[in-house]
Amino acid sequence: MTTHYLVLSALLFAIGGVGVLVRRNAIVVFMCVELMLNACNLAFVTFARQNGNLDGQLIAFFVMIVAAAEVVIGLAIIVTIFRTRRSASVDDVSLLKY
Amino acid sequence: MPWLSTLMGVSVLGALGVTLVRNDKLAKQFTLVVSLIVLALTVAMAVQFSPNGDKFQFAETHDWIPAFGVHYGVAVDGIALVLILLSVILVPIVVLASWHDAEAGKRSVRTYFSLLLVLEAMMIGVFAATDVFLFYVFFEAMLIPMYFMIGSYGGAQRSYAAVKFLLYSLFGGLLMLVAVIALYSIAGKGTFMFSDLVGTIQDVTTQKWLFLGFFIAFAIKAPLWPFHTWLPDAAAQAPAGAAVLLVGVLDKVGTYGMLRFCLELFPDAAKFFTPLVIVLSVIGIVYGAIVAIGQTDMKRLIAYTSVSHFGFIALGVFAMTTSAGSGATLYMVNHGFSTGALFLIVGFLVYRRGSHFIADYGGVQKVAPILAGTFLVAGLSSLSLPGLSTFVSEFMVLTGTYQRYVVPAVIATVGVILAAIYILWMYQRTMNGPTAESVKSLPDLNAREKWVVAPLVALLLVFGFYPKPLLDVINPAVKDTLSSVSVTDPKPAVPVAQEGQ
Amino acid sequence: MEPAEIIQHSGGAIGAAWLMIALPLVGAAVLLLGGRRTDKFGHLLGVLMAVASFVVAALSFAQLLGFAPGERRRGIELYDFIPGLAKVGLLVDPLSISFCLLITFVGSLIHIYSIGYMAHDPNRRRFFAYLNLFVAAMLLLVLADNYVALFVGWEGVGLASYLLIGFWQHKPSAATAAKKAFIVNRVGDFGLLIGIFTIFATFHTLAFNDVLANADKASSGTLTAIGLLLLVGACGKSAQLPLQSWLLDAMEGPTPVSALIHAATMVTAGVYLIVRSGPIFQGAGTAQLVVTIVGVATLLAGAIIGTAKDDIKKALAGSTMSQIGYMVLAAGIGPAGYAFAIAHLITHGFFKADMFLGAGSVMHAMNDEVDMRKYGALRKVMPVTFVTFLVGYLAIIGFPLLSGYFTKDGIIETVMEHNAVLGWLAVLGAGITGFYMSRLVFMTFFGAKRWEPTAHPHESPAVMTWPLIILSVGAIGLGGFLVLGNRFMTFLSPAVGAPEEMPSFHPFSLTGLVTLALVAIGAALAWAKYGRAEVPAVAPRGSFLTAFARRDLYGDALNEALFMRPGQWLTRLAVFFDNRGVDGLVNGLAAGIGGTSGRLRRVQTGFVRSYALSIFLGAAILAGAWLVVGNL
Amino acid sequence: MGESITFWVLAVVSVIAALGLVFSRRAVYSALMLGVVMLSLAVLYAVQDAPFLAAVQIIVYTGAVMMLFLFVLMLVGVDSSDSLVETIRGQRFWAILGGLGFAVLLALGIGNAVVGSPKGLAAATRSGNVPSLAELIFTRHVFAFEVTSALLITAALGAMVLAHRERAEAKPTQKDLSRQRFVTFGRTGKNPAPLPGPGTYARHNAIDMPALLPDGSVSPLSVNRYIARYEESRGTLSPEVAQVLEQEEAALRAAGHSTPTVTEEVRDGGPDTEPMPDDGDSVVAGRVVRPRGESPMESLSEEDGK
Repeated sequence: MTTHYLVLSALLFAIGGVGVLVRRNAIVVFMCVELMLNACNLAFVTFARQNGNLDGQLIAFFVMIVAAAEVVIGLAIIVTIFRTRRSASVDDVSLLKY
Repeated sequence: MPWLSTLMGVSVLGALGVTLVRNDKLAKQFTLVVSLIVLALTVAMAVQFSPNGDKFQFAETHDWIPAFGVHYGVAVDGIALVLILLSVILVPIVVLASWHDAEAGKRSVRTYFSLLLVLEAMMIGVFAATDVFLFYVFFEAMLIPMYFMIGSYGGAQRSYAAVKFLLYSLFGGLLMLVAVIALYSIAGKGTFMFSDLVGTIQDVTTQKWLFLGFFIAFAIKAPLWPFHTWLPDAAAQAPAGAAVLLVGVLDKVGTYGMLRFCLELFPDAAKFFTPLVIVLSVIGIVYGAIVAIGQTDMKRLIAYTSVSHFGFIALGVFAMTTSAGSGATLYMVNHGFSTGALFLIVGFLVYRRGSHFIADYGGVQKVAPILAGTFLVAGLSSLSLPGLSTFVSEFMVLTGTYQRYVVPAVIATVGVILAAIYILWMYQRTMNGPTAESVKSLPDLNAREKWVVAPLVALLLVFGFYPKPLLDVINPAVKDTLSSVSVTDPKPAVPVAQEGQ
Repeated sequence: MEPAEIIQHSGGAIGAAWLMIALPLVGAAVLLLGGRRTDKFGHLLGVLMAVASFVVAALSFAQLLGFAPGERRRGIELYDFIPGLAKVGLLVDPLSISFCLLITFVGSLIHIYSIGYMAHDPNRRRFFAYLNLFVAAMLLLVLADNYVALFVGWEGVGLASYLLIGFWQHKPSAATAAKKAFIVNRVGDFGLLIGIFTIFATFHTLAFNDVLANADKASSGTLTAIGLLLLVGACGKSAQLPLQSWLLDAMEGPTPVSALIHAATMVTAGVYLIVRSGPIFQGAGTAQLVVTIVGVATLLAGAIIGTAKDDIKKALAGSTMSQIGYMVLAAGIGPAGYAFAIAHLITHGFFKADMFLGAGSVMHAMNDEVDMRKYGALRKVMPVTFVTFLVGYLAIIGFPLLSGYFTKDGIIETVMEHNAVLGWLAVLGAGITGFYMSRLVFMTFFGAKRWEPTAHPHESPAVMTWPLIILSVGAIGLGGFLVLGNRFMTFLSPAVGAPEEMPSFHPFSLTGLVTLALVAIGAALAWAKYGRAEVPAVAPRGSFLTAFARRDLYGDALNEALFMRPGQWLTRLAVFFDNRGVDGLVNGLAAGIGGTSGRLRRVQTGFVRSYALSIFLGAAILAGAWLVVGNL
Repeated sequence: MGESITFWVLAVVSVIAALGLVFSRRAVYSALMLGVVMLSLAVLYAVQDAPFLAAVQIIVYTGAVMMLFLFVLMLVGVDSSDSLVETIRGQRFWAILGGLGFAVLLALGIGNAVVGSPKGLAAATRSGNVPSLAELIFTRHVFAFEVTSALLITAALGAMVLAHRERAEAKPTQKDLSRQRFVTFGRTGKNPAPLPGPGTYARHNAIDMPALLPDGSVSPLSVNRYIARYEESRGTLSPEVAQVLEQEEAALRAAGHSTPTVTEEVRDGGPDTEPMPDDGDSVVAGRVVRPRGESPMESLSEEDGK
């Protein structure tokens, strides 16, 4: 059973990763990142049960906190960018290049 | 009294002080006074040096980074002492000579003189360092003031020259850093102190690799053929004063390093690589001279003559005979004075006429006889005319080399002929012949400029006839170095009973 | 007879021998550093120093004569020059004191003469400074007791020669000639230096005393090498083949310079070196043979060049080459020839200086005209110059009882005993000497006036004629004084050794008579062509041989083709190689790196998604690698 | 058995929702899909003996974070839908390839990593899930926990700083604006009063409806020039309005102005006309009636003041 959870986690993680790569809307990209984080959390929780150790749950808990903080800052940045550029596309913010 | 730290301290404090002075003229005078104080202190120190005493004197050792056994360790032996003397003598002269050099620069005049004093501290430090790591730090840190002096106050192509100089030196320096760290960890002594590291590396293969790490850095610095192409650019673009310190002192760190580190730390590798180094040196001597003949730009010409001269020095270091080693050390000092004089006088010429090119001059002797006369003396010292100090050193190097390596010595002696050609031909084209229209109103040397040239010419003459004071200091140190490499001079075919030699 | 031991000496005039060098050196220093302030008395100070130096030399000579012949080699320690390599000391012995007397005496006279000759030159002070510098360096050369100090003097005279040849440096020809002289001399120095290195490597000392006393212990191969190398040095300094080319150009310098440096003293330094290093050459037969061959070749070459030159100074320069050839030839024979070589050197110093100064006097009178085709019939307007010149002329062609007769014929006789072929060639040289010197005299002082319209010749002032007169007295009597009764050979023997059997003087030997006859024929030919017949004002084209002689036997052309042109190509090639090859490699590397990073830079598109993709793929690859490695 | 059923159902749901998140064109749909995934995962947590996490997942993630997402979406424009055309060459191909590869690799790796049946958390959570977690958090990981609090405060501050917009000058009071309007009136004769609305006699209050003066005629002030132009080109311009505009034009011509009418000027789009307002400004710009000699900025500031 554990393996199933883990495979599900891997699948969700990969889908999230693909989403980050193919979507241009910064907010959607962010959601995909969250999806990846959630996938990781699932793995942690699963491992916690597998190993009979609460540390996995604990780290999932911390991941959530960090994710929340990240979302707050990330979305604030998106809003700021949107305000000046009228766009939330990550491809538009490409001045920092060669 | 911590002499060496005092010397560096005074220079650094002086450099800070200069930046605080708000008036350019005052800044120049202040710099001159500081450099003269350093000179006086150094002379006071040199007087107390006992040539036949301990190898390293005026030693100071303090922990710097105890975790890695890095010390702030400074001390001088005879070789380092004369090179420090050379540095501190040249600095006030350069200050006086650069009175107006920095005015057209990108940065302020104060900065230039401040950099000069910083550089002086670094030069003292690099020769005095007895900790290999400290030596490396000074070795690299010296680049910084010089980089700015070339890059901010140089000629038209200063950026190119400065970057080239920096990249070359950094490349060598990084190789050396690798070797320094490897030396530290392979020796396993937990210290970077030079005296503790001597003789710790016994494995010949390891020695060879570490030797190469050090040697390439020094060969670039010196510069030895074929690592020399940065020098003509840097020297030609640098302001005259900076060029003097660059060629006169900074490059000596390379040859000094070969003598001090390459030979003593890796004696077996040094012996293994001797044929290679000698071949490079001899190529450098002849090649540098031939290329110098073909130059159209005076500063580049002098730079190439230096390539030739550095060949002589490296030859002397690796010939590993007493007279060649002492000669090479003496050569380092004399070359500083000789090339310094040449660069400064060419600087005066360029300042007057605004051109480096030989073709823009002609017949200057008629309008500016003193300038021409000092130029000739400096030139003659570059071609090692007996009676000028460079002859003594060149003679010693060649005599010493000939004892062990006949053919290289003979080829190197060809440099003597070539030197006459490049110097006299340049002199003829610039100073002799009918006076060119553009130089008809060239003023002769003024009082300040005479004060710049006079000490150099005097030193060249005095040490040309009486080099004993320098050699008495140098000889024991060189003998000591060679004994740690465990080589002895070849025996003569016909031993002559000698008194007192 | 072996050379005597050197005795360390102090006190007396000999103890103060260093003053000989120091005095003119101080003179030069004062005049050069004093600048224009010393213009007023510069020439007087110069003369004073030269004369003072002569006085010291004369007193030393007197003191030396006071010692027994075996004790006449006195060494004076001065100081430790290069610790471990050389101490500087002076060696006052019959050989060096002879040179000192010649240098200071002739030098003083030429100093005096120059007061008049250079009277109108704005840089006369500098001229005297250089002359003083020369005297000092030359004295150091001959007084040095080791090879390093000798080399210092050797280069010092080279420097003085460079400065004086190029004295009128606004003239490109003078500047070029000066440079050429220095560089050709440097080629000689190259040999001398390597010779010195070899001496040091062999003996570990450079003092004459130690080296020469132990020379017989070294292998003959080493000695031959040293000898040949020293000969190269001597060839450079003494303008012997194949390093002769600079001497003719050196005539660009003021005439007193030509007289002092390029006739009387400096150019004979090579002879001094060979004689001084006698024990080395005596241990190396091959080297001696080469020395004699070089001597003979040069004496003929110089004579041939002398026959074709219309420039009076160049003709005299050819003659100088030729006469030094005689000296080198004699010096190559060994102890039997040394005395004659040095005696001829001294007498030649007198009569050649006499003639050069005479030529200078003529030029001075003819608005610095040097072309003899524009002279003629000067004997009436310049009687003193004419008479003194005539004396010099007779002396050089070996007119009986004059100096050259004794010294040159002495050389020829000695050579004849040693090697007949060389001897007959030397006789032939004497015949040619008779021709070209007569030609010179006839063209200058006899025949019709061929003066430029602007020329108003007049006798030179007393300050110029008195030195001529004194020199001509030497040219008359010195040879006989030195040679008769082997006086000079005996005097010199403690220094250089002497043959077992002293030569005896035969006034009417076969060789002597043949020589005289040949000289007479030469003179007669010259009279026929240049005395009696009209001399064309423009030089006729002449035969191939004339052209050959006029072009200095194609020596310059040879140097140009063999060294200068290839050298220029080599230089250009080297510069090109340095810019494109060495530097090009470095710059190419830099450009390559720059280009690559320029390409690689394009990867930085600025699209965050591209970066994320690379991170993602990287992570995938890492995961894959971990999996693979973990399963291994 | 119960767990299996739950897992399979939720696994299928969450994967489909995740795919929907990635591939839906509208961001709002994506957000909702994400919510679905999160809720599914919360249940899975609960199934796996992590009730506390399940609760936190729902409260923090689905409750707070998702709401934040939705708020921002509203700010940014909820109805905009993204183009799914890829602009970076190769990006999509490599992304999908990488994703598949990653999934396979992870699945393989983790599948290999896990051996044996789960130990279960019974031993670890003897005093209950939440107290056990609390014990861990406040003993062993207390430092990390405290640092997290600092992180959260920093994040909150950061968000405020980032989202805050600084005013360059003091906000004009009503008094300032009023004074400004009358200054303008004194200088240019521009009506200081608000533009007339559709008026008492209007049949409806659409934007293209001009105000009627008491006599029933059209007030030229209230005619929206842009709309008039549009309607003129469509031929739907009401005759009353056309008449008013003609009268105005004639009056101007009589006053000696040779320049073309406002309508023409707008149509010509000459260099001195104001730029065409973009869609975002249309509400404001539609009201702009631009009398001669008045800059668009002034009219905008007037709009602000209303």
